[in-house]
Amino acid sequence: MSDFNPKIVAFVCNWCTYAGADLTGTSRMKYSPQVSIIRFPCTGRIDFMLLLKAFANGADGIIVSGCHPNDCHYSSGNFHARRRWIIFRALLDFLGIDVRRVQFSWVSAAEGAKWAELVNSTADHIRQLGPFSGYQRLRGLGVE
Amino acid sequence: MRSDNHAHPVGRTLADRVQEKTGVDVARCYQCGKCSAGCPLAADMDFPPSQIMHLLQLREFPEFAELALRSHTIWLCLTCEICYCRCPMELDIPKLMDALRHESLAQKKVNPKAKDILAFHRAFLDSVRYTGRLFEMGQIVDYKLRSRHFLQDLLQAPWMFLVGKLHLMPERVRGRRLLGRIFAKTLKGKEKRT
Amino acid sequence: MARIGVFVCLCGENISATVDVQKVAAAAAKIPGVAHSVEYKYMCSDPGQQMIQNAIKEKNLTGVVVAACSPRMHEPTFRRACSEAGLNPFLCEMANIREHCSWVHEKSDATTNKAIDIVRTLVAKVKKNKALQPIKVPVTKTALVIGGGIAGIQASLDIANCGHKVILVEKEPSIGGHMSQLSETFPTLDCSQCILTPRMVEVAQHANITLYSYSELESLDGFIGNFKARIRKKARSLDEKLCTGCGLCALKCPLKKIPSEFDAGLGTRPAIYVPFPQAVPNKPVIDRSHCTYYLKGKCRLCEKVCPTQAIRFDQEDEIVEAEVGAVVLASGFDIKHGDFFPEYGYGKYKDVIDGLQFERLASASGPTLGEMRRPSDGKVPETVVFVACAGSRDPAKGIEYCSKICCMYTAKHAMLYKHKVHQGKPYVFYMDIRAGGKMYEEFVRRAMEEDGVQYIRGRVSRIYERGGKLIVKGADTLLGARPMEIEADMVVLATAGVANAGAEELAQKVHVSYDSYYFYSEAHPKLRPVETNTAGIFLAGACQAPKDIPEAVAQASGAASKVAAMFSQAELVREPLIAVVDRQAPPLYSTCVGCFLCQTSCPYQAIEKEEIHGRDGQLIKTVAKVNPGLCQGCGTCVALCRSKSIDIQGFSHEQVYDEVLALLNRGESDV
Amino acid sequence: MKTGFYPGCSMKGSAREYSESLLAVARALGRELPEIPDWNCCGATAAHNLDRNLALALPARILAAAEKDGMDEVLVPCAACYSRLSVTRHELLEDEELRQKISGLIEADYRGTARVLNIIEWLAGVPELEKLVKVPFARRVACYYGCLLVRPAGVVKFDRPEEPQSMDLLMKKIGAEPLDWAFKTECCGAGFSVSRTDLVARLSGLILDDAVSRGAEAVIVACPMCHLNLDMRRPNIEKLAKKKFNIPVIYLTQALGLAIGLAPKKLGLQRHKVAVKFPPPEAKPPSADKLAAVGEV
Repeated sequence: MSDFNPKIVAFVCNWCTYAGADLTGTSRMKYSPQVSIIRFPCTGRIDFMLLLKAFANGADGIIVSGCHPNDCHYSSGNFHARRRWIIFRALLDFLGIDVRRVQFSWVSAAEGAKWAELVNSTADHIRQLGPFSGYQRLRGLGVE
Repeated sequence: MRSDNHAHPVGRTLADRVQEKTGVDVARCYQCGKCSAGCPLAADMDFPPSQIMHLLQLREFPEFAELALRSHTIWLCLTCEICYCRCPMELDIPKLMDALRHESLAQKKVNPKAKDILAFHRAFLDSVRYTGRLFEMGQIVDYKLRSRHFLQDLLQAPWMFLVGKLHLMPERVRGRRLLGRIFAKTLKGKEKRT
Repeated sequence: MARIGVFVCLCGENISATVDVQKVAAAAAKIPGVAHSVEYKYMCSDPGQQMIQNAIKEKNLTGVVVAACSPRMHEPTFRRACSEAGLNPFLCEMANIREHCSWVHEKSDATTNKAIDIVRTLVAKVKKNKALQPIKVPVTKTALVIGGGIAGIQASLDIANCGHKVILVEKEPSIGGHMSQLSETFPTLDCSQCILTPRMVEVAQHANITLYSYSELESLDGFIGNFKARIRKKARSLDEKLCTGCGLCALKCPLKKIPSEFDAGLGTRPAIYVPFPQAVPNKPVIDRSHCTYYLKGKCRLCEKVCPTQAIRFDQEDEIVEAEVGAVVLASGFDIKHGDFFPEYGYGKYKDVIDGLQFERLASASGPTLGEMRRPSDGKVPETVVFVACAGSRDPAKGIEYCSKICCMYTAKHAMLYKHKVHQGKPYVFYMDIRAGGKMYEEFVRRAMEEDGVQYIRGRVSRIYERGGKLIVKGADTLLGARPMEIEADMVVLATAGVANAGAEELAQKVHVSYDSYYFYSEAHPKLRPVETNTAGIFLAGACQAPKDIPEAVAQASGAASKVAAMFSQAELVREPLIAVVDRQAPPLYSTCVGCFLCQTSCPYQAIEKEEIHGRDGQLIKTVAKVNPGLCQGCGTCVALCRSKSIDIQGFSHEQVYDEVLALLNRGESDV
Repeated sequence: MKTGFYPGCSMKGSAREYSESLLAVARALGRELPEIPDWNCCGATAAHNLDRNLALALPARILAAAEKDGMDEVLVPCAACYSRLSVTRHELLEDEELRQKISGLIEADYRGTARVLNIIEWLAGVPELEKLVKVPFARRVACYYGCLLVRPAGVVKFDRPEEPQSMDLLMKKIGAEPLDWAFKTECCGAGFSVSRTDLVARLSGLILDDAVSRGAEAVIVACPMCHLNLDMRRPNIEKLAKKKFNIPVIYLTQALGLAIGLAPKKLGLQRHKVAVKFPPPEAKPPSADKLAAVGEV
């Protein structure tokens, strides 16, 4: 395989996945360094246009992760995110972006190992898909 | 390619080799002994299953792994699967035993006490190799030649013949040539006729 | 023009072992807007904080990024330091280069580059941070304690003794929990009831404690200091004020053979019953799933015999509403039941029992009045096998963890048995003996040395019945894993400690996180063991993980002191990370178009309608307005707003957009 | 749905009566059981003891032949063969690389489309079996599953590995009274029948002892290897145990055949080492409530 190092942005909620990723660290589990985290209060806060913004700026893959269904710190934010994601997939598809570049997942504050696994599998996956080359085109569409 | 460069170096110890073949990680065993407690033949083994696991766990001591390869246990294992069924860590010990047998055979370290068991297996496969199916009459004769237990079960054969259970002629499979090729590509080299 | 200070922490070697911190500091210095960039061994130490404070003053910084550990760890520390130096605390951000970088990657350029990326991202964010003022909220100085076992009892008493009101909710008819079922307790062998009952009575009589037994939490809304609880008081079918607890009803109830929950199924009880003689409150309940009247419409015998006419067949569940400032979860644990051990015949053979059943057999108030008699035929068992780790440390049975209490209670069981049946032969199958605790190891030694309990190191493979005996097939792994068989009269399985059946539902009602076994998660495994991640909700006892009594009590007191500390303040300070609706000068007033989609999405009903009137009093437009007291800052409305008129402080559009841009566009600081 | 039949070597020889009784029952039920064309030996214990690829290739060739013949499922009455075929299908479906490798060895593309059925699964698929019963098999029976019908659970995915019930349910349907006994799934010594007869005699003796001591009138088996050990090795067992066990060991297809009124001779009962003799049965049909209870299951 090539030595392509994908750029992956993780949009995570503060209460579950951010804390879960902290636990990965506290447990000293290793994972791929190609992923960087941006913290949100809740996945419900995530404006999915941000994902397009990330793609337009050269992200090769994106992880969106929050609390498991029913475990949202704010009751229902993760359900809003899930609903939004279902609709957003269609838009991605329409824009010609492979939906497999976005990994939507739930990682709880107790699932440090799952976070490492999620990052590694996403990194492997994006490596297989190769670099995302459509971002100039996205910029042409006005996403900046 | 996995993204982490943290994999253990593979292929050094017997435990590593066996894990590669079977996926069984002996480090998971915490020596509870439930396998040995349930094994129907543990009392007859030189190392009950939990001890075989421990011999492999001591990776830095190849002399212990050697004991496992030369053990009577690996040939006594009946593959009854009760250990795997009850293992709290879900370790597939029967599969591991298979891998140890293969390695023991390849390294010519078969325990002398396992002579008869091995002779039976070889006689069995000989029959399958030449006819495609088990020819019980032929196998028994072959086994007696290999094990030199000429008198054993001498009275069973006539009875079996009488009740119609023993055929004097083998059934032969049409695809024998293919079977010959399969045997040639698998057992061949490991199994020269003794 | 922004003047940002970047402070890179080595965290001893925790960060510097895998991240080239000099390089990070140097790269940060090149980021536009960064006026100051240094690295230091321990940023959180006094000199480290001093360093930041000096830089704020000397370099006139407008923002601070501390590249160190997780903000969940030290954000309050550094924000306080900034605040003391005169910088608004919300202009300080943390770049997490430890948990999310140095600890999870190998030493390499890629790791250092990632650390730089993280710093650049947070610098971009902090440039758009605004000075914010904390929100002050009042505190309702009443605590809600859920669960009336020993942990809940202790927490309630401690909080009540500080002078605060407590509402204690217990789902069973009596408080007392599992501890009330125990015969004796390790490592002292004192009688469980004897030490527990006085506490139970104290709860009942305490002026500051309101006890709702046979009740469950229906819902919890609100936030720290200001929760609203709805409690369902299940119908006891009884007027508690009239009932004197004389017990005549239970005596006369024609049904006698219902398995008693309190006796772990070994004893029986009537349909109207008090679970045990020392129950608090000492008032019966009618079990409607068994009562003949509820099933067939006839009987009402209890009603006829009741001297105070207290029976109320038509009573309905009642919902009580309460305002509370803090919640202590003490909902306890259970032991694993059911058909999960077919190889041991658990649930099939009457004489294969679990630990709680053994407690009832050994208890003076139990079904055998403390005489050691086996359930099948009442015979005194002459050989008893105790099996430790029955289901614990057993991923195949779904439980990976050690249940922690079994080693000790198994030793106790074997001793109690030996004390009652002197000629008896107790065997314990164990794998490891985990007796860490004051006088614990000594206790186990006593079982072996003084009471002659035979310890065999190995796990039992199979138990089956033959001719009235239980054949236990084990192996002694210290003797060449030699198989052995014991003909036992009774077997006691130390089945795994598990979360209560309702644990998940309760967690979802109060919004606390839990692990894959439904044990509640503490905010930090070491430093915040009694808090949850939800402010104002605390943990006590075995709902967090299996615990023995001293630990549960200690944690309960810990939780109580957290509550008391909270209640000692007149008002609470909350972070102002809440949503705000955009306001503009006339004639626009606001970009909000008044669609109120936000209102439907808000889980806290925090969004109100505000009418904007002209000078003449004429309605110009109706726009959304966020109630800062109710908003919790989830930001769901922000993502939903079509005109981008709502934004959330601390995670604003500008902030997160700039973060994404900075993360993905390595500038001159790139290495 | 085409169901193929893999007899395996024993059923052509030492376990001939298993085959006879199965085919007689199948005929009576109106079910066709075409043999897999030109089937070979599954390799039994010997192959997996000596070589992994051989142990996978032999069953794979059988299953590939069944697939080629358009069979959707394959009935494998011998529990030992059932295990080998199930393990092979499981491993090759789990591991694509291995599947390709073994396909290369057998010079055919094995896809894994044909499901492997054991005798109990096949019989459980017969609707209203209890209605076909003419002479209820009113005996106290010990259903002996042995090792390989139920283990490893993750591979065979059938019944449960401890205290299985499926054969007991079948026996109830034909009017028998299955006993709760302790040796349902203990090993009989399996393939050591010839090479370590001493061990077989001991292990099989324990099984018979438990069945007899609980008052069983017959041991019901579904595996030629178990039958061989419990029946033909009876002299060795009795010599070691120093006592007589007169209990007959019969295949479940034989019990079923008797219940639906087939002649003992057609079921091969005369071929057993231990005579299949019972005290005269009470000639009454199963009571209505018994049937109702069975119907629920």
